[in-house]
Amino acid sequence: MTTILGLYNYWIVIVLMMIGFYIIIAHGHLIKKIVGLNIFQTSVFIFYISVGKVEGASAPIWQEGIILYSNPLPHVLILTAIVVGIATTALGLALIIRIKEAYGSVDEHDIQAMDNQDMVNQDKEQQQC
Amino acid sequence: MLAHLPILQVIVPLMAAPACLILRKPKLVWLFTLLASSLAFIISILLLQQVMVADTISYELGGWSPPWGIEYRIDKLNAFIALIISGVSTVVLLAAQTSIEKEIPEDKQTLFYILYLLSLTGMLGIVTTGDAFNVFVFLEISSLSAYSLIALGKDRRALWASFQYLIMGTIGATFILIGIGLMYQMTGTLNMADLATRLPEVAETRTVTTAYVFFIVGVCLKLALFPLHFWLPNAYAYAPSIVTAFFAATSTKVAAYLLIRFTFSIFGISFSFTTLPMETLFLVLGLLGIFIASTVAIYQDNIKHVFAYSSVAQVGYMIVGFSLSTHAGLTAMLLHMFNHALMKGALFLALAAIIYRVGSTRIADFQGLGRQMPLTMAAVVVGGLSLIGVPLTVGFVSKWYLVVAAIEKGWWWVAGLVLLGSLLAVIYVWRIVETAYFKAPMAGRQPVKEAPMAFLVPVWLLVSANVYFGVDTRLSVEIATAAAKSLFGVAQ
Amino acid sequence: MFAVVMLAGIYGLVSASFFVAMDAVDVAFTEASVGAGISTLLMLTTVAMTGRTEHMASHKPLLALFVVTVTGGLLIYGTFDMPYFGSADAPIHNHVAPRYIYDSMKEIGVPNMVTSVLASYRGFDTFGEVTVIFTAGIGVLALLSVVQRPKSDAVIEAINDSMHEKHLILRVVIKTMIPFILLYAFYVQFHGDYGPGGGFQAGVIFAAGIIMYALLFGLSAARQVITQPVVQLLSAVGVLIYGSVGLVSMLNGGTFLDYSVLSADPIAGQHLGILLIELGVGLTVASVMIIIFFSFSARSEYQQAKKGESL
Amino acid sequence: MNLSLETLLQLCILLPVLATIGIVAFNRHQNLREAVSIFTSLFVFYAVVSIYLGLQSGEIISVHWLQILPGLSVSFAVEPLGMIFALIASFLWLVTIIYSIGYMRGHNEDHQTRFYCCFAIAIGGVMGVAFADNLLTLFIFYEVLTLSTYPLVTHAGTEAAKKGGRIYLGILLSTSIAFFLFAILGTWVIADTLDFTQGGVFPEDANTTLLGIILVLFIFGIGKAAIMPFHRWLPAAMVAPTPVSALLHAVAVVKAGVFTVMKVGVFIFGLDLLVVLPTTQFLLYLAGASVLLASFVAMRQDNLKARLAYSTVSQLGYITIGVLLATSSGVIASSMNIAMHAFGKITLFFCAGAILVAAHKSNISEMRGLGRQMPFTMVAFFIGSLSIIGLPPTGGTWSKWYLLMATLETEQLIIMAILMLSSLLNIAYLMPIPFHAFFSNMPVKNGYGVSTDKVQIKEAPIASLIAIGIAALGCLILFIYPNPLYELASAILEPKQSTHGN
Repeated sequence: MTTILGLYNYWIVIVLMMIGFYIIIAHGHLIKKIVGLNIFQTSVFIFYISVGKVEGASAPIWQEGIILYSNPLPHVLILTAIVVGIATTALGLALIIRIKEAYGSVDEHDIQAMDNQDMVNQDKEQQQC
Repeated sequence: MLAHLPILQVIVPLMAAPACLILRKPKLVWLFTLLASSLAFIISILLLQQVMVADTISYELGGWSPPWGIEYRIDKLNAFIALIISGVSTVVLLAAQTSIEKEIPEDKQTLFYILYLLSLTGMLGIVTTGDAFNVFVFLEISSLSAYSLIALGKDRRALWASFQYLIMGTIGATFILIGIGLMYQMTGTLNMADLATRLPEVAETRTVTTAYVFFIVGVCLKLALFPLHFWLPNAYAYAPSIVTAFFAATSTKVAAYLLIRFTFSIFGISFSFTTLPMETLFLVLGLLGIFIASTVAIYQDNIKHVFAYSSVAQVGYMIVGFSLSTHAGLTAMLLHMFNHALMKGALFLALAAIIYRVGSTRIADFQGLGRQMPLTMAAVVVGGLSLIGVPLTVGFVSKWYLVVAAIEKGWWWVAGLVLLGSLLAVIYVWRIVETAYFKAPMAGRQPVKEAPMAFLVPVWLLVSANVYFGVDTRLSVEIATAAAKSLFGVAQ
Repeated sequence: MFAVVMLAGIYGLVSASFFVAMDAVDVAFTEASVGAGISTLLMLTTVAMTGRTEHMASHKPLLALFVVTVTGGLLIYGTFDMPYFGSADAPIHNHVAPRYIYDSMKEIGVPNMVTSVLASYRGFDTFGEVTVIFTAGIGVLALLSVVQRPKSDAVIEAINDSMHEKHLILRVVIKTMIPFILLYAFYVQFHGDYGPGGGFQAGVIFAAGIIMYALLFGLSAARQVITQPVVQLLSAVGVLIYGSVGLVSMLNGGTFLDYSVLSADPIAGQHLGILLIELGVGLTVASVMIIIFFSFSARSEYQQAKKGESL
Repeated sequence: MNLSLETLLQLCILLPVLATIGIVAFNRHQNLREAVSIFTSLFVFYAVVSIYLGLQSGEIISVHWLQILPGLSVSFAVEPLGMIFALIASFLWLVTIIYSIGYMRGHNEDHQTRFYCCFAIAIGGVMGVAFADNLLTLFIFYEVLTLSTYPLVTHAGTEAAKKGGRIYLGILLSTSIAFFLFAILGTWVIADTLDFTQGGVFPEDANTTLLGIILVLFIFGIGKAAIMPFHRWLPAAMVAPTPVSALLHAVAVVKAGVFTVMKVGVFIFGLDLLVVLPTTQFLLYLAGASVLLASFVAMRQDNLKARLAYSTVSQLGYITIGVLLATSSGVIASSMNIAMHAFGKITLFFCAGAILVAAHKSNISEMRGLGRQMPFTMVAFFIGSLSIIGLPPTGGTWSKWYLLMATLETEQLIIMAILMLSSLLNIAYLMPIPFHAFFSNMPVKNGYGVSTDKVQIKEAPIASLIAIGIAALGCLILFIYPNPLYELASAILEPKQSTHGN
């Protein structure tokens, strides 16, 4: 029982993570992949933060009379991590836009198919010359 | 200033990157980039000299003593890797301008050099830092720039390759992040040295095991260890040829470095190899990688694919050396990291030259190049021989050490398999040689000239390095042995 | 597709509140502005440019499910030896953190511990973070930058106008709001030492202001306010400021990013240093955000223009 | 000139390689280019001879180059066995050069410059192998030889040549990396030295089964020794121009192979150890089988060069057997056979080439009555055959004789029977050729018969003829005056002849 009380929070986070992870792998739509990536990362952030939480403590901003603060370090790390996350997202989306322009689709399978087509075409050219 | 070398190693390219944006003119930017990279190279040489006498250098960033502040910690191992990275990057850059002019539109060349510098920064940062979370940050710098660099390739498939890499890379990074988080949770520190001292106390806990597994899986994604390699071939094949040359020689090394660092000096060999079945796991994966990847390489039409798959195979060799978990094995692995950088650098740079002239990467288009681009093809041949592991090339040296290490451990069959694996290399290398030398150029193609000096100089620099370090192995072997020794010093 | 993105945005908001509940005000602030704000905006733009439809065929759940369960299982397994949630005697609260909590006040003199850790103790991470953002900006530029925008394209004008006529009221409201937004941004920027906030959040908010403007008055109008080259330059300058603070402290005989040597009195030095680097962060973040948004919408205009030509 | 023997030793290896520069430089002017080749070969021969004299006067010559791996360096030393090989190689190279000048011009092949370059490098490799003082050095030059002869094999550049080259390189490189290198590494780990030492390097307590396996790896790994089933490269290499075939089959490659086998047998394992190893017997039979089978195959070849190739395979079998018998007379026999077979076979190949150039014939069935047209060549061919078969008055007699003695000593009666039988087979597949050439009529060509009485003499170019003459003469001389060779051969096992300079 205590275990459950002690760890339920982590378990929730893990479930969230896995949802994100699942979306990344399972979905063919590129934007959805990025969304999944976001969820995945955000849940990791939550995990970090919850690690830093101290029962009954207050936000790590110094004030007279408060002695118990939550651990500021995870917050710092996650600030950095969030930035990294948005950076990745932006880049990913930019790529998606270009892919759409180049392939006319944003679906994994279509694109894969077209790639293989490209291969075939190349061989054709080769035979021609 | 000598005291600040560790940080300068990273800061020089980092600061150079935004400066490029101010310079604007591509040609100028190129010179500037070259300057920065060669500076980094010189610094890494100096650092290596320092650590060969003094064991480790520690540099406290912001004047905060570790574990509170971030520490830069240079020992023989990462000085060695940093040397490889900055060295290759500098040599590759020599050819960059010529090749980029042709492959990337005018308005994006400046951006290209900035990204190049940033990825260099990232790699150097990963290697030199002594702080676990800092690794993650710089990992992201290098990866983000890598994705963009790859996406700059001409072929539209570059975009798709880059996206796949982005997904895989980010998953890997997040896994690493989870791993670090768990470590941090159990020890309350992020400083590597501190982790190394505090982890053993909690080594039995399931959490630490999980942490290790996640971290390693993440790293292996970056390392493109079979079977997590499938993002690599396309990424290499469709990136601008300069980028391919740079990454093929360096990026896997960085991941390999992380693997070594965390396994040997942080978790400690006893934990990694006795508590967990890493030995067998890595051995099997490594061998599978060697054979499957090499076999696939034989059937590729795109020569960049051929060498990309061979890179995956070469990672296999490194991992086999790693899995031996002996001093000899580690030495072999480090040596091979160095040597492989030389081989692949030379090969891909030569390819870049050929692409510059012929504009194609299909083996079929290599017909008759033996006569039309003698020097370049000669370079390819030497590189290929090195890949096969013919005496008097670096490839031979690393094979020698790897096999001896395996035999010393009593794994005769592994030794045999490793040698057999190198036979596959004979096949895919010779396919190329035959096409280049024994087939008349295709009727369609007008004859091409020998590659310009901008290519020949760096290519032959690397090729001669291949031969030199294959004949006079004192330097490389000494460093590798010392690094391996120091690691085992830490581990025990 | 639209729904998905929206949900993602909401998820961002929820997790932000999560963070507040866990005393991570700064993080919450950031997550709210990024997870809910910027990334949602970007996603919407992308959706708009790539089309909302998707065919459901492309699922391969079984393998995925397997992988996910294995990973999740491993993580769950890992949790069993974890210190319980919120327990004060967990190692992380007792090894490194105490110094941040109890000594930062006299070592750095900044009430907001997050700021002091972020900017000073682990200042180099933040430098890295800025570099990451910068990288992203450059990357997006490299991917999306259009050679030269089709000049005074009737099509684009039409689009813009139509957009403008529609929400006249909105425009007025926003126009009056924007100055305040920018002001608030500055407040956050410099108040970061005391309350939650700092360069990053400020940068985002500032960017948000500009972006709003661009949304309603059309890209070209926004471009007249801040031209592309300037923004790019600023993004670089931000990083350079940060770096040079480090270098200066190096020249003053400290190590890289050791602010205490920046002035005679260490505390003052710390203040100065933090102020400067926060400025750098703010600059880079704001300008990169703007760059990213501009590149995105410029691309979409470019596409529409192409369409217009093809019609 | 008075150069120290050490210098000469190094020159033997370096000069041919350096000569390539000259050869390339004179790309345009044929005569100068050939002059370079000839001069080099002359000098190398001179050097080898003076080293030989030095050795006779009991001097110990050894050179130590750079250290490649800790405890392992590229170094050279002179010992009798290597001496024999070096003498033959350098002498026959000279002859081959002379011959090939005639041949290449008479056949006006293209890329002659490349041809002579690779030729020179190959000889450099051979010298390196001959004087190598440890297995690593030997291995390195072994590979140099492989790679430098590859362009020679594929010289024609045709599809067939490419295919031949593929097999050639494929087998030689694969076996050498997969087995030979593996065996070397095994030796290194067990004995932790690779220096050639009189009486072997392995410690007493070494596990014999393991060593047995290593021996097998060595024998298979040294693909150049063409023990079945790794002999296919040899016939495949027949696509090469005849001088190359001569070089490959008489002088450079195959001899390097058997030479390596001998070195390994005598100086790595040591005869005493060889006897006790479990796998030796098996290998003996394998070699025997290879002798017989190759002979049988040879009989069925109509293409002259192919037939000679298979005969070589069987002859190499003899040499391997000689080592594996692990008696002094066995070793003597092998080392002498290296020389004898070299002269015999090179004569035959020269003849084959001459026939090709002069009469444009490569199939035996077409050579009936050719003796009238090319009497000189055919006589030489006859002598060569005798030497291969091992009949007086040719050198081949001696080696065969000692080999049989060895089989008797060790009571390897089966092997002995095999040797007898194969000698008969040799007669069966070699003798008919000169016989038909002299005693039967020209084949009837398209309708009308060619009058057999007055066929005008039409021999190969003079340069080639000289070469043929020298080679054939060699066979005879070695019969009358084999002592120096014999002394060297018997010196191999004398312990006082340390193979180490230090």
